[in-house]
Amino acid sequence: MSFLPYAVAAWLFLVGLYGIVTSRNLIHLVVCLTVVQSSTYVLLLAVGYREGASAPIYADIPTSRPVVDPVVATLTLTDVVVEATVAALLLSLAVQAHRRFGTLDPDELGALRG
Amino acid sequence: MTGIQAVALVVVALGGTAVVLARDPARQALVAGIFGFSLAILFLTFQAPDVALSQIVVGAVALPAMIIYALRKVQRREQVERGER
Amino acid sequence: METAPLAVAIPLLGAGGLAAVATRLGRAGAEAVALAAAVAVTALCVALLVRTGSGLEVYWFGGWEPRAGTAIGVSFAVDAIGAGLATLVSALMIAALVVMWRYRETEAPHFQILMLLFLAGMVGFCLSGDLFNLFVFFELMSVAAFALAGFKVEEDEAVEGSLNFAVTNTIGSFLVLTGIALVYGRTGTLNLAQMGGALEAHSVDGLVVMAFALLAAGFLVKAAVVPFHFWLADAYAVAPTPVCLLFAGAMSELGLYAVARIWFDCFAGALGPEADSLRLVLIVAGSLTALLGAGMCFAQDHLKRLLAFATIAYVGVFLIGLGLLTAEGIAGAAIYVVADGLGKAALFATVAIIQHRRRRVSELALRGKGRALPFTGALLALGALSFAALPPFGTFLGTSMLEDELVATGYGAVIAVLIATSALTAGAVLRVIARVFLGWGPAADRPRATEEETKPEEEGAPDSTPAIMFVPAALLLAAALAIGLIPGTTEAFRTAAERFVDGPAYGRAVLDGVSPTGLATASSYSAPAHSYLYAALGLLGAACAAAISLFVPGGRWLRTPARLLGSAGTALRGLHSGHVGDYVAWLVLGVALLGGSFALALT
Amino acid sequence: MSVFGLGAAGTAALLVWGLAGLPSFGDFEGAYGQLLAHLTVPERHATSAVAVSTFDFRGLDTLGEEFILFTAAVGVLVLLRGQRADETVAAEPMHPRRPTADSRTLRSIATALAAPVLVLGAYVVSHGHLTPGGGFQGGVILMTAFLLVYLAGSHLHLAAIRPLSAMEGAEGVGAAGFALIGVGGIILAGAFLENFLGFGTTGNLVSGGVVPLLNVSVGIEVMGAILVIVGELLDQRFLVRKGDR
Repeated sequence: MSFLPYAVAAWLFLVGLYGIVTSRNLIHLVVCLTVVQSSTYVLLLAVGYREGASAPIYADIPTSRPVVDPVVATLTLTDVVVEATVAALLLSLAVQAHRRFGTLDPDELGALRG
Repeated sequence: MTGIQAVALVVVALGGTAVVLARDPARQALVAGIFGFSLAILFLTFQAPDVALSQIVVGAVALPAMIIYALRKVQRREQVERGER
Repeated sequence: METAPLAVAIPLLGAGGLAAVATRLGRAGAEAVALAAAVAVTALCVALLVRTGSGLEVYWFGGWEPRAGTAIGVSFAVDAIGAGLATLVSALMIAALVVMWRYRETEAPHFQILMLLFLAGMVGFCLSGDLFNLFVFFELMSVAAFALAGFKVEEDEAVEGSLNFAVTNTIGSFLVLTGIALVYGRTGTLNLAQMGGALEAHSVDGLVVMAFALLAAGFLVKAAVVPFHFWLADAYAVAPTPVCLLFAGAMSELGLYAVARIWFDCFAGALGPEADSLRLVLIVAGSLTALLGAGMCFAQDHLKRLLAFATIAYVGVFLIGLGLLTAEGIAGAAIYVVADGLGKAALFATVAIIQHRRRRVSELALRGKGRALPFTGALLALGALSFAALPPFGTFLGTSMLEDELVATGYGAVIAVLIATSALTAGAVLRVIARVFLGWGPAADRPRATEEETKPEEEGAPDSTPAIMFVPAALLLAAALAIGLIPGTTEAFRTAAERFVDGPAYGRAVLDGVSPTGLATASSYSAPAHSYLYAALGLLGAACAAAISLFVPGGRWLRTPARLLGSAGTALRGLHSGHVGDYVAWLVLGVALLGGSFALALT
Repeated sequence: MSVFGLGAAGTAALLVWGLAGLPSFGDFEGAYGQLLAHLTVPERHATSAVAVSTFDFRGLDTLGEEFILFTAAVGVLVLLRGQRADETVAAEPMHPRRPTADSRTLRSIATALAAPVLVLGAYVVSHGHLTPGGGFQGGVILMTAFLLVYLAGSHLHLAAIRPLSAMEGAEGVGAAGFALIGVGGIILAGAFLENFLGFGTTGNLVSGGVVPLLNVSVGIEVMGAILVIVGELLDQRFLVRKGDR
C-alpha cells in the first residue's frame, strides 16, 4: 500500500504516452501530454511527503511541528507553470496545423517525409 | 497512508485514464478539468496547499479554457470553410 | 565576480525590456539591443573562461553559502568546459544575429526576444551546478527553441516540424524530471556536488541506475541520439536558417554535455566500477547514431535536412568520445564539438546565402545554378573539408585524439565509424558543390514533390551577396581553422577535460570552498602519422561517394546491391514519417532499450 | 503500435525497478527540505516555507520559470500571428453582439464579480510569503478578473485600453522586474537575488525581505502573459494591437 502513489505516477506516465501514440487529434494529444506531466507532480509530491506532518506554512503551527518537504512543493510549482506554457504553445501549433492542413489528425499531416 | 489519500490516488489514476480515453476533445476538456481538480484534492491531502492552488487555477480552469478556445477557433474555421463551399 | 549571473541576467533583462517597449523601438532598435546583449554575454563568457582556466568558480545565488556541507541555495559551478560551451553558444548567437540582420523571414521584436531567451537558457544550462536548475534552463531553452522552430508559421513544414520537436522534447524533459524525483528521493539534495557524495554513500540499486538512465535518456532526446533522433531533421529543416546556426552548432551538443556532467559529478562515484560496460553501451549507441545520421545525410536532397542529419551523425561521434568516459575522450570530443560546431554553423550560414540568392534549398533544383557564386562555393568546400576532418581544421585534432583514445581503450575498430562518418558527410557536401556550383551530374528528371523550394524564384532573387551574410560565414570557418592552428589549444582542452572528469575535486570545491589543487598543464598533443592517413582515407572516401552518386546511377554490376541498399534506405526513410505518434513510440522504445542496457551494464 | 507496446512494457518494468528504491511513502527524511523549513522563520521572518524556498533559497529557478512563461506568451503571439488576418474574415459572419436582457444581467453580474476577484487576486499575491498562494496563483486570479469583464461582453472598455500591447508590456515589465530585483541584490547586498530589504516582523504583511516584491512582479508577469495567451486563443478582434488591421 505504501507504494501506491509511485504506482499511480508510473501508471499516469504510461497511460499518457499511450494516449499520445494512438491519438488521432492534435488537441487530444496535447491533453494526453499534460497527463504524462501530471505523473511528475504526483511523484515529486509523494517523494516529499512525511507521515503525520503538516504543510510547511508556519502561520498557524508552531515551528517545532514536523512539516512535509517544502522543496518538492517548490519544484512542482515550477512544473505546473511549465505545463501551462507548453500546453499553450502546443495548442497554438495545433490551431495552426489545422489552418495549414485542414485537419487535426496527425496521420494526415504530411509535409515532412524522409 | 490515510484512507482519503488512497481514495484520491485511485480517483486520479482513473481520471488520467479517462482523460486519455476521451477521444472527443470537447468532452475531453471537461474530463481534463475534473482530473485537474482531483489532482488538486490529492495535493491537499499531500499537505501541499500551494501546489493545490496552482493546480486548480491551471489544471481545472486555465487549461480546459485554453482547450475550449482552441477548439472553438478550429471549429469556427471549419464552419466558415463549409459556408464558402 | 558577478560575471556568471550577469551572463544570464543580461539577455533576460534585454528580452523583458524589449517586450516592455516593443512598439516604440522598431526593428533596428530591437536588433541593436539583441546584438549588444549577445556581445556582452560573449565578453562575460570569455572572461569566465579565462578566469576558470584549470580551476572552478562557484557562485551561490542569494548569497546562500552551504552550511556544514549542505547546499541551501542554487549554485553556478563553472569550469572551463562549461564556460567554453557558453562562449561557443554566445559567439554563434552573435553570428546568427548578424546573418539575420537582413533576413526577411523574421519579425521584430519577437524574434529578437526569443533569441535572447534562447541564449539565456543555453548559457544558464552550461553554468548551472544544480540539477533542478539545470532542468529549468533546459526548459527555457527548449520552449524558446520550439517557438523559433515554428517561426515561419506560414509554411506547412514549419508547423509540423515544430510540433514534432515540441512533443518529443517535452516528453524528454518529463524523463529528466522523473529522474530528478528519483535522485531527490534517495539523496535529499539537488546540488550536483552533494548528490555525488550522497549517491556514493548508498549501495547501488535499481533506483540509482534508473535515475541515471532517465536523466540520460531525457538529455539524449535533446541531443537526438538514435532512436530519439526523429524530431531533429524535421525541426532543423524548417527553422529560419539563422536559428539553425545555433541549433546545429550548439544546442544538440548541450544534451551530451549534461550527460557528461551528471556522470562525472554525480554518478561516477557510485557507478564507476561498472564504467567498462557502460562504455560499451554508449559507444554502440554513438556508432549507430553516427552511421545512421551519416547515411541519411548522404541521402538528402534538401540542403538544410542534409546538414540536420550531419548534425545527428556528429552527435553520434561526440557520444563515442563521451562514452570513452576518460579525460582524453572528453578533450577530444570537446575540441571536436567546438571545431565542428563552428564548421556546421558556417555551412548553415552559407546555405542562408544560397537561399538569399537563389530562393531555394533543394540540391537537384539548384543544379548548375551556383556557377555565378564562386565564393559561396568556396565556403561550402571549406565546410566539406572541415567535415572530412582534414588538417589543419580543428576537427582533425578532435578525430585524431578520439582515435588514439579508442585504440588505448581497446575499441580501435570504432575508428572505421569515425572515418565513414567523415567520408559520408563530407561526400554529401562535395556532391552538392559539384552539382550546384559546377553543374555536374545528370539533370533531375523529376524533382521530388515533397522537397519543394522554400519560395518561388520569381520573387526576384537579389544579384549580390551582402557582406553581412558572407563575412560571418567566412569568420566562422576561419575560427574552425584557428582551433587547429593556434598553438596551445590542445593543452588547454586537455587541462579542462582533466578538471571536468574529476568529480571529487568538483565536490570539494563546491561544498567546502576548497579551490581545486592546481593541475599541471597537460602536455600538448600532436597527431600521429596514421591520423593523417585516416584523414586522407576519409577525404578519398568522400570524393568517391560523391562521384559515385553523381555519375554511376546504376551500372549493370551495381544494380542488385543498389536495389537492396535502396529498399533498405526506403524503409529507413519511411520510418522518418513525420508522424508524431510514431516518433513518441520510438522514443519510448529507446527509453526501454537504454534503461535495459544500463541495467545490464551497471549492476 | 508494436514498437510502443514493447517499449512501454520495458519502460514500465524499469520504472517499477527504479521506483522500488524510493523510501516508503511517508518516510522521507529529506535533510535539505527540513533545513530550508527550519531557516524560514528565524532567518526570513516569513511563515510560508514554500514561498521562501521558491523566491529566496531557490529564487533562480523561479526567475527561470517566469521567463519560461514569458517565452511561451511571446511564442504564442508569434505562432498565431498569421491568424489575425483570417479571423477578421472568420469572425465577420458572426453576428455582432446585441445586448439582450439576459446578457445585460450577465454583464452586470460579471462586472460586479470582477471587482471582488480583483481584490482576491491582489490578496493572494500580497500574502504569498505568509499563506499558501503567491504571485503565480494570484496572477492567474487577476487575469480571471479581466477575463470576466470581457466574457460579460462589455469588451468596449478593454478595447479602449489596447489590452494586448498593454499586457505584453505588463509581462515584460513583470519579468524584467524580477531580474532587476536580482540585480539589485548584487548592488545592495552582494549576490544576485540576495535579499536587500529588512525582514520585518514574522506574520506581518511587510516581512520576508524581497519575497513580497518578487511575488508582485511575478503576479504582474503572470497576469500579462496568460492574458496574452488566452487573448490570442480567444480569436476576438477586440484584442487588436496598434498597427494591426
